Amino acid sequence: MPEMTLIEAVRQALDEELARDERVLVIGEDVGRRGGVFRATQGLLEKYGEERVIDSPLAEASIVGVGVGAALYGMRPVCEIQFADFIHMAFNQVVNEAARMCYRSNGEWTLPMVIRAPYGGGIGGGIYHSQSVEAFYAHVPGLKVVIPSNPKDAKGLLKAAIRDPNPVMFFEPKKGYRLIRGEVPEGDYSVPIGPAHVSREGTDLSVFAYGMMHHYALQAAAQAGAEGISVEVVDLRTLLPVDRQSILASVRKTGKALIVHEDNLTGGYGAEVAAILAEEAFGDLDAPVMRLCAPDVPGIPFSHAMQEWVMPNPQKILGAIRRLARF
Amino acid sequence: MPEMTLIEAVRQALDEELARDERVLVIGEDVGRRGGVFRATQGLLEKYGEERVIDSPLAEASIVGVGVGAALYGMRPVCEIQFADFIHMAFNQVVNEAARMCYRSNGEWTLPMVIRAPYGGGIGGGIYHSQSVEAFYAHVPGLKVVIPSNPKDAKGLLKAAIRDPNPVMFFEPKKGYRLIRGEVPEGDYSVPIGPAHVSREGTDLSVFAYGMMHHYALQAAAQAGAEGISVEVVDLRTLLPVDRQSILASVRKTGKALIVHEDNLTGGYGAEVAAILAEEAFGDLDAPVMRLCAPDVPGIPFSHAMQEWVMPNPQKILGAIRRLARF
Amino acid sequence: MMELTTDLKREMFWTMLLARRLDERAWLLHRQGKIAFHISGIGHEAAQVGAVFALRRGFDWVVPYYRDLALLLGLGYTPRDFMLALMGKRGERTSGARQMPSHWSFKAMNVVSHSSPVATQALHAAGIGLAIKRRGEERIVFTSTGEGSTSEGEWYEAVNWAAVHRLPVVFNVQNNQYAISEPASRQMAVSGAAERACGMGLKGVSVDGMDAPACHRAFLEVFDHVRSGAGPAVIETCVYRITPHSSDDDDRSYRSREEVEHYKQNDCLPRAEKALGLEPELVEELERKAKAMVDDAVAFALSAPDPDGPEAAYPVYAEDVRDA
Amino acid sequence: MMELTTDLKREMFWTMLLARRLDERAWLLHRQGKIAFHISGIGHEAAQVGAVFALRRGFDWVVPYYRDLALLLGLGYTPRDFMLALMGKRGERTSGARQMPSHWSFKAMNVVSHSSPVATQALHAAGIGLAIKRRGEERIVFTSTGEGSTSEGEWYEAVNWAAVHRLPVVFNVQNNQYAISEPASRQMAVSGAAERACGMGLKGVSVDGMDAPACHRAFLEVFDHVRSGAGPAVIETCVYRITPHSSDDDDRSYRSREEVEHYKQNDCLPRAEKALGLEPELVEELERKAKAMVDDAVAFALSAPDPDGPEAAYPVYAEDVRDA
Ligand SMILES: Cc1ncc(C[n+]2csc(CCOP(=O)(O)OP(=O)(O)O)c2C)c(N)n1
Ligand SMILES: Cc1ncc(C[n+]2csc(CCOP(=O)(O)OP(=O)(O)O)c2C)c(N)n1
Ligand SMILES: [Mg+2]
Ligand SMILES: [Mg+2]
Repeated sequence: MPEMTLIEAVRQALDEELARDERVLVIGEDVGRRGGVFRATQGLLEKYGEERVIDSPLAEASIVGVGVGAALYGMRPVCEIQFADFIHMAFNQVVNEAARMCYRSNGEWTLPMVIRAPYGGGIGGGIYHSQSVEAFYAHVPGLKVVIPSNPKDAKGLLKAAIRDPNPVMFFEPKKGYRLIRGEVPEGDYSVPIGPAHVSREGTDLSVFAYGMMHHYALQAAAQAGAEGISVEVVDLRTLLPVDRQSILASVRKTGKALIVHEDNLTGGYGAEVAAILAEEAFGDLDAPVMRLCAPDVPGIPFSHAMQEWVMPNPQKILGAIRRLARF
Repeated sequence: MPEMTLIEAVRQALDEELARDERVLVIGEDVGRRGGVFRATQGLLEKYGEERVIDSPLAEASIVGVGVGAALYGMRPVCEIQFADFIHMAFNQVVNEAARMCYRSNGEWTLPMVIRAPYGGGIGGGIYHSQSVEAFYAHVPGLKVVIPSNPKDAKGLLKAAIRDPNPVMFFEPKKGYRLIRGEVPEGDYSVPIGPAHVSREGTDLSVFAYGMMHHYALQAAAQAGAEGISVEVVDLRTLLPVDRQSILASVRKTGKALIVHEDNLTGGYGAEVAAILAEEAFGDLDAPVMRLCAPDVPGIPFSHAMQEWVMPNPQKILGAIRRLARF
Repeated sequence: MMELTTDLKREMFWTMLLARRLDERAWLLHRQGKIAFHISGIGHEAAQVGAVFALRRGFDWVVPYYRDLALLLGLGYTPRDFMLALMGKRGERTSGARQMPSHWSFKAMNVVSHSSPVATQALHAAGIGLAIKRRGEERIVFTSTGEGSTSEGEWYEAVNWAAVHRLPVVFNVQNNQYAISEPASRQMAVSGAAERACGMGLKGVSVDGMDAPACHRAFLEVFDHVRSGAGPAVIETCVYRITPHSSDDDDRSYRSREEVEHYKQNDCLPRAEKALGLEPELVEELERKAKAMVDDAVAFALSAPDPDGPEAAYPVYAEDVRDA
Repeated sequence: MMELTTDLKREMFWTMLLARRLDERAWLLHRQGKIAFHISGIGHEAAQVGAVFALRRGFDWVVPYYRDLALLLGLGYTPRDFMLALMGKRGERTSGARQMPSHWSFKAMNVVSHSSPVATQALHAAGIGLAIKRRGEERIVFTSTGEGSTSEGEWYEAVNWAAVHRLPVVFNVQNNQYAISEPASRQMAVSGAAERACGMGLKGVSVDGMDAPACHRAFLEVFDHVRSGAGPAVIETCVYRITPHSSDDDDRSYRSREEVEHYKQNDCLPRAEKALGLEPELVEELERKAKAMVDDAVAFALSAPDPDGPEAAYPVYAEDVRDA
């Protein structure tokens, strides 16, 4: 199997889906000649032309809203928001329009579309190029929310998202774009939207994570293993719909849960995971459900030292694992 | 003490604050001559003039964004969004701008402003006039989020919000506007932002609720009391910052928790309350943490029968209380 | 300029008349406590029939707004459909009674579902236009809003997209002078919505929306322009909202009775009767027919069952879609 | 038209020069790996000094954007301030190193903090204008963005508000022909951002942004108009972004070297030297002074400490504000 980076896997998925299905369009700022500011769409304009790889005006609501319209007509748009921090301008189109179209029309209209955005911190982007936004969307029925943590999943899940008949929010951990490498199967495949993935088996406690934090969680788990703590790591991958079964199954086995995300704590996605455990794993829990998240501050600062203070990392995760294991 | 409705209490608070502080402005659609579509601002234009009670163009982002600007200049704007369902268009201004201004300028600029919106279902408003939106904002550090459940709190909390040096999201349960009546102290007073309120003491289990659902929870608790179940009801009132102490104190006493909101379950505010309990009340809990919320559907239908099926109500709350009490 | 055929004149008038009588009945039902909500198109009918009968119906796409009853009737939406929607009954065709009345959707006629937040649908129209252009088809997209809604950033973004990408979209602004209580002067510092167009580089047209044949001519011309690939257009139809904003509104606080009376004198329905040259006997016959259809629709909808509560559980995702 | 005094000519040129040398040094520091990010104002300096020296500095309000280095220097922002920001060091004055460089804030001079999402600050300018008008003061608000940002709905909503409420706001569009890689033709179907104004009913002006005295004249005129209560204005300064979008960008994929060279021939800095009649000896002296100040600022910032990590904990709310 060829090895590649996460961003290469994203690009391959787009390329192959554009080739496979002429209804697929790419819409976004600088996605054409520039090939995207992270190069996710590099080369696609040359291959598929201006009518399928579309440089949009600088207006996020329009990127999503025009995507909605194109999907109504039978296209399969993949809308790119340049940074997740700017998706807030499209919030109405995502939440009021895309998410509610199927329900409000009693199924007369459905929206096969994907909204991609790089998210997350650790790249010196400061308050407005580092945000995590998944919690806002994982609260909205009608959307699916997907976050890959490795190249294989990135490619397979993005293909599944493009083929899905519903609006799918696809958030890519930008710090991992070039940092995370991995093997990617040859040929066409997809990774189903829905199931979480146990990426490391263990018996003492379960760590639930996604995106870059999943990458870190595996590192922390390996180190904990060396210290004699057997950590199970679950890559949530699909945040909505929630894979309750996988979450519960893991805690049934280990009795302890640590949830990690780089989004701030209060009202973050981890709250839902913890709430599910508090309701449905009451008898299985041997310890409090722990969350390790960014503190409740309005952003990740530009200063390197302050950025590191805010972001979870393998060391902090290891510390939490040790505390939870001791409980 | 005079008795009045919730909407009258809101209007009184606005009136008195406009009279007290000439920096207070009201900005929104139809807030002037029309006095607001729910009449929250009735009579204010006549009393305070067009320069302080401002009919805005039909553009929600601008209502908040212009409010931000006015607050930067030292005004104390109270922005009205006609229905919470339309605040999504202002999401960027609230989340990227208002919430982050103090932090991003290291305190050089602060924003004393209030964003009011009627929210919630049960009034036949269908998918787009019934939404609950508090979970989106209770996730955003830098904001305060307040939801009153009765006239006294509505007036006192709104006054506190207008005097607060931070952006405060103030969501009003519109179904309760005329339905909920209560005594309101005479003279100037405010109710502090922050503390939850134990509105009924009990020993068997705790119900956490806010807004209209708090009103229903009290009804259900009374009924449960008649059946011999002693229910403590906690009116959360301020959703952000979270009043962890009051939540934990109640559960330390009762050992059981039921969280009720009309917003849909997954990723709703109840998840955060449950997560806090799962982490910090592990030793106190005698039963799973229960959530009674709207199901995960993209809206409350117009059809009365379907609306009732979606909304929690006193009967459904009572059912949940009975189940939890039996655990 | 094409002469209107007698058939077309009759159909245009009939559609206006039917819309008017249905709309009036809705107000009556509301007063009787039989429905909870109505939002009216009275005063907008001439403009709407002008548009709909200039479209290639079932071929072109339509992204409407809540006052478009006459427009929808022109596309085959029926009085029974309307009454089911007003009462939120089972079988309601646009949303299965999930949406409020007058939130249209009619896939067979390429009418797209819209929401309540205003102006959001303008972007969908641009997206449909993009897809049509990509397919190289001859279709156009018609989308409508009120003049107040042109203050929304999303409306601007949509029109700007269409202008930059030369999309086959017609943005109709039904300028009825009010957005709930706010006069148009609170929405724009130009004299009308057509002027908005000049800042975005597309054709802008304004027409007396009380004059059905004039509207029809204007729409034909604009549609031709857009269909020919010459780029999108904004067309403002100057109408007047004769009723309160909706059944929840009371318009006495913000406009005088004299003003309303003044515009009633210019009512588009009698004007159309004259301008289209309808014979009094024919009008009487059509009135009888309209009344019968409205009566039938009301009776039909009153006797229709409510949806079951648990129908509210779906369809959240495309996988859950069932037949209503 | 007012003649420029010798002092003012000198100060305008000095500000341009200092901005240019600081900006060039930032690129050098980036190549040396000493800073992580820079976004450049090279090519925009003439337009910015034209604006800032036409303002009543410290009285009028300023809502800037990230390319406004020369404008900020004209308001008293210092080279040391800039270098601290580039390096994210303790004492960084706009955000305590929380924001990326070139995200200005300078309360003493009425310069408002802005974020990275483009065009959002235009609404704040409208709100400030509203407050000024309510107070009945003579101040005006200056706000700037690029031409790409005029595609955002929020920009439109802001300009529309200002037009409807006749607010004392000047919307400066620094049209440098690109939004990252996208040419202006992908943003608008009109020939320039000043034309946007006509659809919203306010004054629209376009000026050669490479010509410092012309910009100064144009801004004086526009500021007078706005200050007099005649309503807001859009003023487009036609410039060219000589550098890549930012230090993260590579502009070779989307524009030719010839095009860039062509515009370098028209560089506003040598043009200003000539147009403002600066003596060569004076220019040399200013160059020496600029170099010394830039060197000093770099040395100062390099030796400044990083903030402590835990400073990131505050100030989330006004209650948490501490002195930096
Ligand atoms: C985004 C949004 N904000 C506010 C409302 C509430 N509202 C419904 S209709 C309306 C006025 C619309 O005015 P206009 O666009 O002129 O259309 P008209 O109703 O006059 O036909 C308002 C403010 C809404 N539906 N959507
Ligand atoms: C809302 C938003 N979308 C996207 C971006 C990413 N971005 C930063 S600058 C820029 C281009 C801005 O172009 P223009 O307005 O012409 O200003 P210029 O940079 O050319 O001065 C883009 C797309 C952003 N900062 N904010
Ligand atoms: Mg109107
Ligand atoms: Mg530009």
